[in-house]
Amino acid sequence: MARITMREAISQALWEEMEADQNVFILGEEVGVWGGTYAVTKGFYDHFGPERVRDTPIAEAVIVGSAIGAALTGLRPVAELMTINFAYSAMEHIVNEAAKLHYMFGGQMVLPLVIRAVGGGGRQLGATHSQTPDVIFAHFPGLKVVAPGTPEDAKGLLKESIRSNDPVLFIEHATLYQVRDEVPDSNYTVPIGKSKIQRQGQDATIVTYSKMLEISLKAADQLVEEGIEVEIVDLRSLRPLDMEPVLESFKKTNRAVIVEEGWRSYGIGAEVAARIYEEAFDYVDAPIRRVAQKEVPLPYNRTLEQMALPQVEDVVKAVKEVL
Amino acid sequence: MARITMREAISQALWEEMEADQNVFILGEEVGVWGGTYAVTKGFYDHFGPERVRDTPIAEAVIVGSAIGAALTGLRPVAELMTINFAYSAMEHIVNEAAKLHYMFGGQMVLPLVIRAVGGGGRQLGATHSQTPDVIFAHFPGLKVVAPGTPEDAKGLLKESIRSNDPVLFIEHATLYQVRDEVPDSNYTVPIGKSKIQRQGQDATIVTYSKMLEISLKAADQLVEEGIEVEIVDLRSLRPLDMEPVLESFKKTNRAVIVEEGWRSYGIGAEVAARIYEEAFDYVDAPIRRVAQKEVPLPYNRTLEQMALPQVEDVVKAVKEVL
Amino acid sequence: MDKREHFDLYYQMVLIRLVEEEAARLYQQGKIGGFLHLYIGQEAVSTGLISVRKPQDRVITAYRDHGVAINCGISSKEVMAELLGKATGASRGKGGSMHIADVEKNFWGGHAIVGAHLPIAAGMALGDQYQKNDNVTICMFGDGATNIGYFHEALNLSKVWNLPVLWVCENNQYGMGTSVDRASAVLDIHQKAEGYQIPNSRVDGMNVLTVREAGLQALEHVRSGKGPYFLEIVTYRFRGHSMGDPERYRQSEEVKKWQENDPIGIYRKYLVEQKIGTAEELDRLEEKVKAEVEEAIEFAESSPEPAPEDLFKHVYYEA
Amino acid sequence: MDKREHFDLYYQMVLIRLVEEEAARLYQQGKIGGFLHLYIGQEAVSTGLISVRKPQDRVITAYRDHGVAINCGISSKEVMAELLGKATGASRGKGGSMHIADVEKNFWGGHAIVGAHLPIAAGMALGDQYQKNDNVTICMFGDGATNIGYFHEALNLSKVWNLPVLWVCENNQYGMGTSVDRASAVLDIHQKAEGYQIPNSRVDGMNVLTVREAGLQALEHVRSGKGPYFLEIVTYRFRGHSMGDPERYRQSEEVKKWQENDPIGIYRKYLVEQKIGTAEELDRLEEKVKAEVEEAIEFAESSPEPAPEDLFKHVYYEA
Ligand SMILES: Cc1ncc(C[n+]2csc(CCOP(=O)(O)OP(=O)(O)O)c2C)c(N)n1
Ligand SMILES: Cc1ncc(C[n+]2csc(CCOP(=O)(O)OP(=O)(O)O)c2C)c(N)n1
Ligand SMILES: [Mg+2]
Ligand SMILES: [Mg+2]
Repeated sequence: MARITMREAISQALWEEMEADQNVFILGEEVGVWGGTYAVTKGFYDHFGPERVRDTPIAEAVIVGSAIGAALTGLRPVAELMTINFAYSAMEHIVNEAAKLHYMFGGQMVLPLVIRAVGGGGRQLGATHSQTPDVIFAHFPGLKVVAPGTPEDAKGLLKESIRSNDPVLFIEHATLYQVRDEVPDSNYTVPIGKSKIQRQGQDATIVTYSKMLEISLKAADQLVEEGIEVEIVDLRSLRPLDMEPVLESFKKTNRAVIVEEGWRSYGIGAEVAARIYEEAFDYVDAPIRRVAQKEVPLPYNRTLEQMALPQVEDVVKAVKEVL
Repeated sequence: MARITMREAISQALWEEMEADQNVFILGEEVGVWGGTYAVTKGFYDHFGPERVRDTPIAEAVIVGSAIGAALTGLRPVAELMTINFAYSAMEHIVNEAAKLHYMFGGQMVLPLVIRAVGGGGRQLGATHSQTPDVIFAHFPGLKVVAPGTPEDAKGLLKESIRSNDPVLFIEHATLYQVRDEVPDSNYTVPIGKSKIQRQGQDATIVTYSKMLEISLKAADQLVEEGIEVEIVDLRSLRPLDMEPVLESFKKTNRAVIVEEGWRSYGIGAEVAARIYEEAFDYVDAPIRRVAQKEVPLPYNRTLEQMALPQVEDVVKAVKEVL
Repeated sequence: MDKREHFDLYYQMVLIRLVEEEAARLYQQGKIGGFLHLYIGQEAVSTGLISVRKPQDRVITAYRDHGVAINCGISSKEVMAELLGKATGASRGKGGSMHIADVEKNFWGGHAIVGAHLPIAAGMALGDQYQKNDNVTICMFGDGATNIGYFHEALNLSKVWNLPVLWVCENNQYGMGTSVDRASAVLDIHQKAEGYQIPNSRVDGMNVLTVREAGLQALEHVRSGKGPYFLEIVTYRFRGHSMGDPERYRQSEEVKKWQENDPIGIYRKYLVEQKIGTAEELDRLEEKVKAEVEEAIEFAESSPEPAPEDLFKHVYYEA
Repeated sequence: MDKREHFDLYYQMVLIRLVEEEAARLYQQGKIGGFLHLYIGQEAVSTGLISVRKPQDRVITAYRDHGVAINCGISSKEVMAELLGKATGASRGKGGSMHIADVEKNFWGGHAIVGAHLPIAAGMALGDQYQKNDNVTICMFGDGATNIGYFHEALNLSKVWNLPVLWVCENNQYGMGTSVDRASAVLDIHQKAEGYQIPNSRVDGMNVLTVREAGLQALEHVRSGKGPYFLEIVTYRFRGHSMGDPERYRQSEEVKKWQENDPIGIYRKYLVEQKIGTAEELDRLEEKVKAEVEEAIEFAESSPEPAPEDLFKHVYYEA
């Protein structure tokens, strides 16, 4: 077990898969000479060379589109979108091409493709650069959407994504890159579409993922001081969505709070809540609560931005409301 | 009261607003010489001329982007996207520009803008051309999303949308254009963000909108024969979402089925269900059911396509399940 | 070119024509659903072009794909069956007219979003370049597709990375009802390639041999490692954009004028005049094609529908 | 140009320089958050260009917008206050460095998505054309922005509709760490305009008077109804792309070489040599600017934060 950062974990996953498989290559803005704007691919250009670490023009549609084409020829491209906010500029190719080609042509076309994109707010980047629109991508069948919250999951899930024969949108969070935690030394992978209990408890269930896992764990620590033990389920994948661990936990606690960073309306929490009610109706002891972003474009001003984002206190408060 | 089709209702709304306000103009693919691929703007080009009925190149980003720019100069553009499937090609300008400019610049920029887009499946157009992705647009604060299900609402809501000073995504349904119904003769409008009871009943509440209103009304007629009277609430607007009539009806029936055409996961029904549980928890007598599209890209084959789309029988079955 | 080759080209053009005339009929009968975009009038373009591609060269086009599919070697049976949405169709009945493909034949579809397949084509060319073979990707698209952003991003990248891709614009002079001059800043579409310093040329698309010759040279250029090439092929769509097009945007005189330039007629005249074949031989060939098309319809109509469980197949990859 | 005008240009360039040097300092102190893209080295571009626009001409640019904002007449106070996220900022503290605007001054921002503001600029030009006035929309963007689809769609439409828009590419030779030759099919960016048959030219962006002259002619062309014009202005960014740029992609020699070409230094030399002003006068001017910038910081720091309830204001229009 080594203690490494999320950034190192993702970097290692890419490095190891590129070492293991010549067909794996990276393309995106500033992934090469610059070393990745978040330094995730630092050193890759010198080691793997310009053929396998490809700096692209600023043209998201052709970054994803050409990755799709390369995947169709049997390669395993990892396309990096500098941030998920720029995924709108590649929307057609993510949700209408990558997500549909395999199905639409009767299974003839296979797309072993990964699209990495970093998202999240909290860095005063303003409305266009601070989004967590994960849910809109998770809405599309044919696409797999993964969003890890720990270094261990990030490394294992990215390796699994690269080896998968389906298009995977791999969502990272800019304020998690520094997070440090233990990661197995073995050449492990983590299956896509499996939620995970990240903390044991019996009083209430918190369902969350990505950055909000960190917030939820902090909330859990505060709640302990008041004798409240929450169980935390990390979705890790948004599509396929694995409700099993969520339902199991809920049947034990009978209370749930869903914590997501994105906007509340039509968000991740709505689906998870609806599913719990559908599949564990008789176990519901209190209305399920959702903690999410206020419904405004994120402002630049730090105080306002923090007001809009879910805080530890919001989670603590919501948990107490369901008890 | 005249009986007109949905197509005529939308066409009349555009015509009347263009007659009333010189600043209103239309731009889009084939809106002019062709008369609109769904014949909605037939006759407009000859009457209003090429300045106000503008055929554009096939370039969705600049169709919406230039509409935004024109709106900033004080005009009231109505941009037509030939179908909502092409909205992905204008995604950046719809959700990142139109939805955010007013907020991001502190209220300085005003965007009286309407984006018309027709969606829906059921016509064997295949996976890329048959979508109902309404929910992904409704997720964005700053945007208004309207999707009428009757000629009366279509006409009144489109006029309201054109007069509104906010960007409005106005979603039509290709298989509703032929629907004929009564429309007031007066120069009326229908407020955005107000749901409406389209059918009275006391046994269960169906929450739906657009094409699925038609399906739900048919289901209601079948259910009557079994002595079941459902109340049908038509959302009409997805953002802002008006839950009042839904909650009122639900507090009376204590049972609900949500019917939408789009994919089930992370769909409209999830949010509506979550809200009902949050705001009327003590009134819930049975798990709320969702009727939605199977989670597959829509296939071309007619039988398979119909299997994937919500049918009257599915609604009937769901209603019986909640009783 | 020997007689056999000439006859093969003629055969393909006639086959495309008859398959589509029958498809139009079946559409009227409601046996074909969705959108149906006929290639009638443009047969010389893909027939001439595809006739000079090597089997390992990839082909990708837009939704007006029946002709290209047939030229790539997909049988009239599989095309017909796909149009009828049958399990025996090229795309197993899931794609329909706009989404025909057969990757075994190196035909990569059939794409219905205007211009969106150009970035994908650039990526396939990248894949071949990465794998250091000398395959060429042939990407066909319409004049209207040259105004969308995808076109720009794909052409720019192809030049920056020197990708082995042949860009082929089928300029049939309209994007639906919008003539080139009302949608494009330049009338000679190939002028756009100048913005990327991609070598380019413009040829007549009604003469299959002219297209074939141009295709040969263009493919040679790309295969030799010189990077992308842009070919504008001027043609005309005899029928509406798709079924049920009011055609308010053009005069019937204009259509008639072009129909006198029927690519099949031109070629037939040439073959007879050059004594490559007699009228009788060609008539016999046409009879054979008629029979083949009847068989194809027979096959398609008697083929099974996809199984209900197919609805959930192919959403994700299954080993 | 008389002395007053010359001094005004010099004043603006020095003001931009000092405002940004101070901004960099405040960023290091954590008083400015988010991204901060400095214009240092490029001051002559917008100063020369904007100096010849009429008040009714609209200006829109990308996120590297402090200089343009100041040239458009936004006070150093409002710029500083916006950088500090204060309620007195140009965008009320909601936009930050990348989203500064003042529509009263006809400066339409400050846009952070590369290339996305070009279609919006085309639309503003359409609005003016529709309203039959002779306003021009000046749209500025970087070299890197010319590779994205939005650029293509906007330029094409501007030509097809003959829109009164001046396209200005600030070619500072890098898009973040990617040099033009690694991202663009053509090295002379203005060559791209040929793909749309939009008249174009390329000028030196380190000499404010050269830019001013080119801007004058270009604006005249557009205002006279001849349609869009494309101006490539060659310049260089002295600082990193934004704060914290490792700058692995260029040699410090290259940067030094260009810094010897400092647009402010060049202009100062010219003013003195031409005896338009003495070194002492210019020094005094610079002192005045220093004082102004100190005041601006003073103002920004003592300004109030936006009120909590502002969080929910401006999501939708309120009469
Ligand atoms: C992005 C997008 N916008 C609009 C459409 C609707 N549409 C389908 S075909 C077509 C015209 C295309 O014209 P062209 O590229 O010249 O091809 P042609 O039909 O002439 O072969 C349009 C506008 C689409 N399929 N995709
Ligand atoms: C669509 C999009 N992709 C990527 C980015 C990230 N990004 C911000 S600035 C920039 C470089 C732009 O270069 P250029 O257009 O030359 O402008 P410059 O920074 O040189 O002034 C990039 C890639 C973005 N903001 N938008
Ligand atoms: Mg065409
Ligand atoms: Mg640059």
